[in-house]
Amino acid sequence: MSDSTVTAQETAGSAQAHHGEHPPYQRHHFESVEQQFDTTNFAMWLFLLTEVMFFGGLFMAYLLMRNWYYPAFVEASHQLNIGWGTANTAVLISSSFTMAMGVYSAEMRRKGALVFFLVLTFILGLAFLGIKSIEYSEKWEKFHIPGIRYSTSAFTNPQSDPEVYKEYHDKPLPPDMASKTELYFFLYFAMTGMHALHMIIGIAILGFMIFRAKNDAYTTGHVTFVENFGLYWHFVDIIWIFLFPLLYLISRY
Amino acid sequence: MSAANANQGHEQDHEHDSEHHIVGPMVYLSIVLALLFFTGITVWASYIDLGETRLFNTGLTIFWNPVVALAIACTKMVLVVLFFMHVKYSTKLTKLTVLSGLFTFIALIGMTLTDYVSRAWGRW
Amino acid sequence: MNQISPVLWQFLVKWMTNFSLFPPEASKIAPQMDALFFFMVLVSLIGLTLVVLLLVSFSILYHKNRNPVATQIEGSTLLEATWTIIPLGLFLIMFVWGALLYFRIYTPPANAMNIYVVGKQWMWKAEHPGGQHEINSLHIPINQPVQLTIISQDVFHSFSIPAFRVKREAIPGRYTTVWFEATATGTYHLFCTQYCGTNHSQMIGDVVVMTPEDFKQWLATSTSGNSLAQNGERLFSSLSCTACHNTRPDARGPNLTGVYGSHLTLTSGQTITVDDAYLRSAILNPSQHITQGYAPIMPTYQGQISEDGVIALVEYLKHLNTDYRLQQTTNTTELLPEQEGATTPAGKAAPAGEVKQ
Amino acid sequence: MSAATIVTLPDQSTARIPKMNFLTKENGLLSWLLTGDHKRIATLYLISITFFFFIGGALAGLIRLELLTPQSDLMAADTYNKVFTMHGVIMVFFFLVPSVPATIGNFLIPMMVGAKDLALPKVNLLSWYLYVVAGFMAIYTMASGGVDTGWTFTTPLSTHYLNTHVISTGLAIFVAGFSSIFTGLNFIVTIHKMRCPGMTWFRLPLFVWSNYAASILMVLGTPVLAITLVLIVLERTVGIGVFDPAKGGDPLLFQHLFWFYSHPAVYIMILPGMGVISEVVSTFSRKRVFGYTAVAFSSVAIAVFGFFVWAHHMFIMGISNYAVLVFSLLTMLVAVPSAIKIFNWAFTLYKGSITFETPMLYAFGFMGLFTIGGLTGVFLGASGTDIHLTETYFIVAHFHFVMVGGMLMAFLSGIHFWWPKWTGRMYPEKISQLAAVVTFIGFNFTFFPQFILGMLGMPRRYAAYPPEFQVLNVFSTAGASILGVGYLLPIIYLTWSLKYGAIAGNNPWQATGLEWQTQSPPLTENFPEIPIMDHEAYDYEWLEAQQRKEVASV
Repeated sequence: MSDSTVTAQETAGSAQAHHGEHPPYQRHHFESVEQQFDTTNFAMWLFLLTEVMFFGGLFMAYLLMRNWYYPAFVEASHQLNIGWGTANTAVLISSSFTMAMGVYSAEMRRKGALVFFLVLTFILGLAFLGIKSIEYSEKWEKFHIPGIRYSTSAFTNPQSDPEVYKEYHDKPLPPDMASKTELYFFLYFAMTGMHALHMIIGIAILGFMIFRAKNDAYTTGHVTFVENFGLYWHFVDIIWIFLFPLLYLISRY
Repeated sequence: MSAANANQGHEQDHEHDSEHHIVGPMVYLSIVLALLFFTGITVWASYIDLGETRLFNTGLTIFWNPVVALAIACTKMVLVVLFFMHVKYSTKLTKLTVLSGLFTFIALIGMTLTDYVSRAWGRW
Repeated sequence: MNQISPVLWQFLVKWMTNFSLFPPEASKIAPQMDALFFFMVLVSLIGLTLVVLLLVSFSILYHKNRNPVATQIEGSTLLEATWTIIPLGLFLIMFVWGALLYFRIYTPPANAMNIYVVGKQWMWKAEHPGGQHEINSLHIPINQPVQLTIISQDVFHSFSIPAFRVKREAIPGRYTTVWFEATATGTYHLFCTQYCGTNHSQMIGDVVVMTPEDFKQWLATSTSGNSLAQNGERLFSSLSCTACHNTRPDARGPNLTGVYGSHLTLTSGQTITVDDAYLRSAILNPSQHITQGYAPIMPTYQGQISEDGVIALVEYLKHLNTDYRLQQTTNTTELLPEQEGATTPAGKAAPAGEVKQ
Repeated sequence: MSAATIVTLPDQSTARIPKMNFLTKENGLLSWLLTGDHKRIATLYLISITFFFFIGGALAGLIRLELLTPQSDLMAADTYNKVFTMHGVIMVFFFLVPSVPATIGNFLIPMMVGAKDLALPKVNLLSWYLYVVAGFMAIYTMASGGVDTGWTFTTPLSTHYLNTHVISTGLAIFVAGFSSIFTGLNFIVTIHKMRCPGMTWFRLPLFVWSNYAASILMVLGTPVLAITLVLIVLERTVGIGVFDPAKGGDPLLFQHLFWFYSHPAVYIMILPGMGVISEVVSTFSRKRVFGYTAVAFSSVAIAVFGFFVWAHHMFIMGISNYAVLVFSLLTMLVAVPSAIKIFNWAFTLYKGSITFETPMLYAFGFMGLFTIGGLTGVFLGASGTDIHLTETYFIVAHFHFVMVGGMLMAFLSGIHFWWPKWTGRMYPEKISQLAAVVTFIGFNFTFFPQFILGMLGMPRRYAAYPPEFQVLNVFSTAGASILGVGYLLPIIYLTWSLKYGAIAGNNPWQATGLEWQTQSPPLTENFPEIPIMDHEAYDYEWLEAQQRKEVASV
């Protein structure tokens, strides 16, 4: 696609032109590959807009609850492991990088490189989910699964959780405030869970793409799919870029 | 006549077809390094107490740690959007799309806050 | 006739007897609200007739028979500007007028007598300061501003008196207020207008507007012995609030004498004025309302006191203007000079004297 | 009506429906269920939407019957609650939101912009399947005992105080939401990227403009509803809530998030209807729409302002009074573009050459009723009067004037207008005109008394009401039965016309839109070859020139 240089003139011109030798991947109702690429790309962007608004509601809820029950949210967030969080951020950012490289190699029509980078992205994505599951299981052990397996003891009596306590020296929360920590964890699971869901979907699609990339699906000039999936993947990355500070960092002080 | 119209019909959408810009690996590399760097910064910053500023007679208090953290997050987002997602090299339309997304998001948050923030002002 | 069609029969009878087209105006605000309403009706009618007139006259003038060939017109910026500006102007007038009305309806005067209303599935419970309870009815004196402090015990309800043109949502977990001044004696509808579950349409009652004498009499007859404040007082000691909230120098909680209406500085540093809403949430979520200089040791009473109980406590604290009762309840003999210099503003004391006859 | 008409049909003795068209292209059920053709998908949508419309209508009938008498005697209170809830849910999410866009819009937008198909045919099909799935879930809900939250799902009622099928309903709406997201997305992309050569933005028919505006609302608003419903479901299942005051959540947050979608939703419903009206009024007065740009931009203005007014549904719900001021003001602003449209349509008639075929009658009905609906909206937008009028039958009457009187009139107008293009056959004119008139009369009988009831203070969603409201309710119910007839007639004669209607030919209305310049029913590819737009929209001189040319060439 890189080498093709179709201008407005030709696109318009090709309207009258008979429907001749189209590349196999061009759908019948498009006038040109360019148009098809533009269109699907734009569609992807619009889809990402809906995703933004989808997470928007959650961010709104978090913003509100955090301001109402500040102490609870602070101490609850101390239960998160900044180490894991940072690691995950790094993993996800690098996966974004490998994905971008994947797009590049597709545009360069380098099949080997494409497959390599896709596989790398795939692995990094799995790594992210792995770390996340470690964190989740930690929450399970600590009785921090809202609604299902929850106790506020870690907040009414911080000493009961020594390794967190020696780091933060939290004061015990009065019971009514401690009960609000459940809201924090609800939002934590809602947001990260929703994000993880997007990751899982992404990884599934990645697997499919790797399979197809092996059969030269994307290295014959038709990068649209790779490019658009890239957009999706980067978007998921961006969501995490905000979740990380909001959930892990900002309440350290 | 038709030819002339044909142009004006499509030019606003197809302006960039002529050169579908390809971003090189070096750009990606530098961006990812910048992102990792910023991640480091934001974690580091979170370990420092940046204090807070109280706005008088409203219940509002600005804590600086969140402000800094979010500022960094926004910078990272901008980097990803501009380079990884090629917006820097895309059509006006794409840029507009991104902005409209932000706009609506801000509308949602901002307009909802007009209620919650101002509740503290009156007796209602 | 009756055999032919009961519905039709019923219909005719109703037509003859009670068929209303306009609700009674029984409050001070009602005429004001209706004034705006009729202004809007007028504007709407003018607008509508204008549109219809245009449509009809054009359809006649330029019917195909009369005008076989259309003349193409691009449009007219002038005309379009006109029908942009004029409606905008009218709408803005309505906005300002409406906003003024809104604030009048939701801003009670200082001398309003306060009645608490609790909404629960599916009944309205009114609590008079004198301790009179009533279910699905509300007795009020005429020509006397009445403020309702409304709260819901479960879901959203909405307290609506069409004859007074007032309505306020009863929200779970938060007080809302509305006020009115009845201007005509009689019995009026009381509706719950926010859908609240199965028997939503049964959540109705009567608002009875009485002359001051009748009202006094009604209060006297239907009193339950002791006033709301007294109930609150009993609750206050039975929940052993006095263990901390007393006048001893080593008291672990702030002395609540005359706390209502005073300005407190909280540990969070913000200054607030103590009102019903504050007292309520201070009882149920104490830790968010710790007065400066005190430890956050107060337990929450969330789920332990019914909304009625909270109301009684609030009412009690409202009228706690002297230490006397408090010392009685804490049964300390030695009277200490008052430290916390929280004095009650006169304005707030007024209703107390008024309702406690 | 008078004899004057613009309908010009081919000589019936020789005229034939073109052998090759999108209906005859392929046969067999699969060729429909796996089709990518926007016209076939539109047809599928039309069928399913009509189905749900009649379910919703039947429920409405039950409601009116119940309200015939003051006591709740026809059905128990909880049954009544389920009935009006399902009526609301089905009418809003399964009829009004997809009505014009997914059927008429789906059918026309590609043709109007001169494209072979929507940009993403598969996604288009997907959105229909999502709609069907959601529909089944809704029907399952009804079959298995229904839900009685009211279509607004007010928390904490819907989350903690009801044990009906809230979850399945919520998920149904969630899925339906994505169906409309994909439709909207598809439209936006198509309108941006698939326009034929020469089709500049200001040559687009206004129908496209208004659907474009509605699509923006679909894409940006619906996801917020989606996440809100997810939170509701989580609150019911996992049982902790950001919306539950007992746990420290805020029920008003739900209201904010819900209305952030559901207010723009009413513009999603009405805007495409306005588009239809623009087309119809222009065609039947043989005249370019008065102030094309104004009408076009007013659609976009409505879409943009539409996002900033939602809290006017919460004036008495204890939101901050400063917020009330802001939102009330913005509400007044959003009322203006609608006024602009009405007057522009009225002046489109000026110096026109007007005839009164059925679509035009419906369009007139729309303009009248929508004016009332819009103006009464101002009553509710002004905070002071809102206090008394909200949550009463006044608001019910208001949105039925906009939705039924406005949207449904527009929908029927559009269906009749494009029926010849869709099926290649004309509907029977006289009886359809009768239907239009019956609908109009029945509608006013049904809903006008409800304004008075509202002013009297009769609350909405009441199974039983004080006796003095009965007379007006009887009026309303009587009107509803007339209205029912008005809606049944089209079904009958339109079905009839499928076989016996007169052959329509390409352009029975002498309309200028690109869709009329191709055969009807159109080819699967819409046009034998991609057209080139070389004239303005609604350019009737151009049309006449064309026809003269054809006559000369013959």
